[in-house]
Amino acid sequence: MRLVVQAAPFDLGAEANDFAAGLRGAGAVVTFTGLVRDNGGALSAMEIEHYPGMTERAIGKIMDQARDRWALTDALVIHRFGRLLAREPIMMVATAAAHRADAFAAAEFLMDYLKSRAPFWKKEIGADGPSWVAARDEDEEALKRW
Amino acid sequence: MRLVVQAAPFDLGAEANDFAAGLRGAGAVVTFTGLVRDNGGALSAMEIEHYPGMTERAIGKIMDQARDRWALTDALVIHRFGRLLAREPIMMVATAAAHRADAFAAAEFLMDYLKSRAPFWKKEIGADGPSWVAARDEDEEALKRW
Amino acid sequence: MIDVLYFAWVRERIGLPRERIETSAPTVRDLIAELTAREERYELAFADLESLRVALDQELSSFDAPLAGVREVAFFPPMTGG
Amino acid sequence: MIDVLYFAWVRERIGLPRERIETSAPTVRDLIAELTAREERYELAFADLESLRVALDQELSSFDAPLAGVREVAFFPPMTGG
Repeated sequence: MRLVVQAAPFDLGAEANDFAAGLRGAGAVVTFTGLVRDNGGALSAMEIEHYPGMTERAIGKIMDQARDRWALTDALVIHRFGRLLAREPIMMVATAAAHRADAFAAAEFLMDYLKSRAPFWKKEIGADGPSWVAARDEDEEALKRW
Repeated sequence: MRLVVQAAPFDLGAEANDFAAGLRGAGAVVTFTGLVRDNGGALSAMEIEHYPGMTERAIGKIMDQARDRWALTDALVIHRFGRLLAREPIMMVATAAAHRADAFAAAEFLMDYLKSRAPFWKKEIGADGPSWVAARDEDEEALKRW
Repeated sequence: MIDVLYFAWVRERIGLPRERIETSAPTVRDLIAELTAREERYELAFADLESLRVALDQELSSFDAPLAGVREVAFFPPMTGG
Repeated sequence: MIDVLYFAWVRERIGLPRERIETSAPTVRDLIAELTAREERYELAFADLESLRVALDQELSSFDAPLAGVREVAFFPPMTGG
């Protein structure tokens, strides 16, 4: 299990290959990558603030829970902070398991918790100036299924 | 939308990057990769037989259904046939959408249908010789949720 | 004349991947009856229809489907892709 | 003395990311009352507790949690990671 919190961009393909290369006994690998949306060119950048220290604690705890609940071969979380440009990757989750059901469930679980329980705050910088992204009710709702 | 049925190995990372590079307006990318399991070295290879022609029709139809059901920015399916070595990728699905729920649901839908409705047959070549992989009841069961 | 294709262990039991068959069987089930009457290897391959699937012109179908107008029939075990 | 941290629009409204505060407030809610009594910018930041979250020593907590032994209090809006 590996957790990286960084300002620098990362390469989705290189990270996916690194993750897969280290696996033994896995039959299923799921990745999720979040990208800065370019709403028809309206959104030019994003700024992500985070709470250093708590970020690592919160995500580490979520990853431990995922490992306890599903038969995972491995898991990876990368999350960026700072200034991001449109279409850049914001974050990535990868999970590996013998069977696909475990890999999918763990990836969705990690995403649902990262959305609402990891201390990151997104500010969109669009044509109308900057604005903090509001938490969505459906993201809070999504936690209830676990 | 792109569908590739090939004997040659493919590079998960390169395919994931190619897929992500072509996207506009996507906030979420999900990939699933199936690997030949190395059960502690017991499984040395796999042979996959397929039904040329029907394979492309069946997968094309499944991809059309996914596009009708979810708001997808793009989708990709790569599936190999022929002889594969342990830990090599067997197949890959990638989906992109504005929001993660659509990308995850479409990827799981595509996987569930590929497992039981695309004309591929796997033969495991292990220490005890070759044997056809039996269809799993839970894979048939998984189709009922869609 | 109809093309009949076999895949996976069905192909292995029958011993060939495809053949052209002269038949006037009205349904898939009738075609299977004709084939199993021919030789033991067909009887062996078609012993348990529960564990078989059939495609007509590359579309999954049922054993009671009519063969009129069909050019290609394929028999195989449940798929195991993905 | 306790470290108080602010993030996102809470930080922007209060105008600083962190400060050390001398307080004997028994709970988070009491600390908020002390701060809002001080200056308008705190009143503005803490106007709607429904839209705020609090972490005590980097663990999500509740506004009624006791502050005894706590070294770090953080206030922020609902998280929007992922």
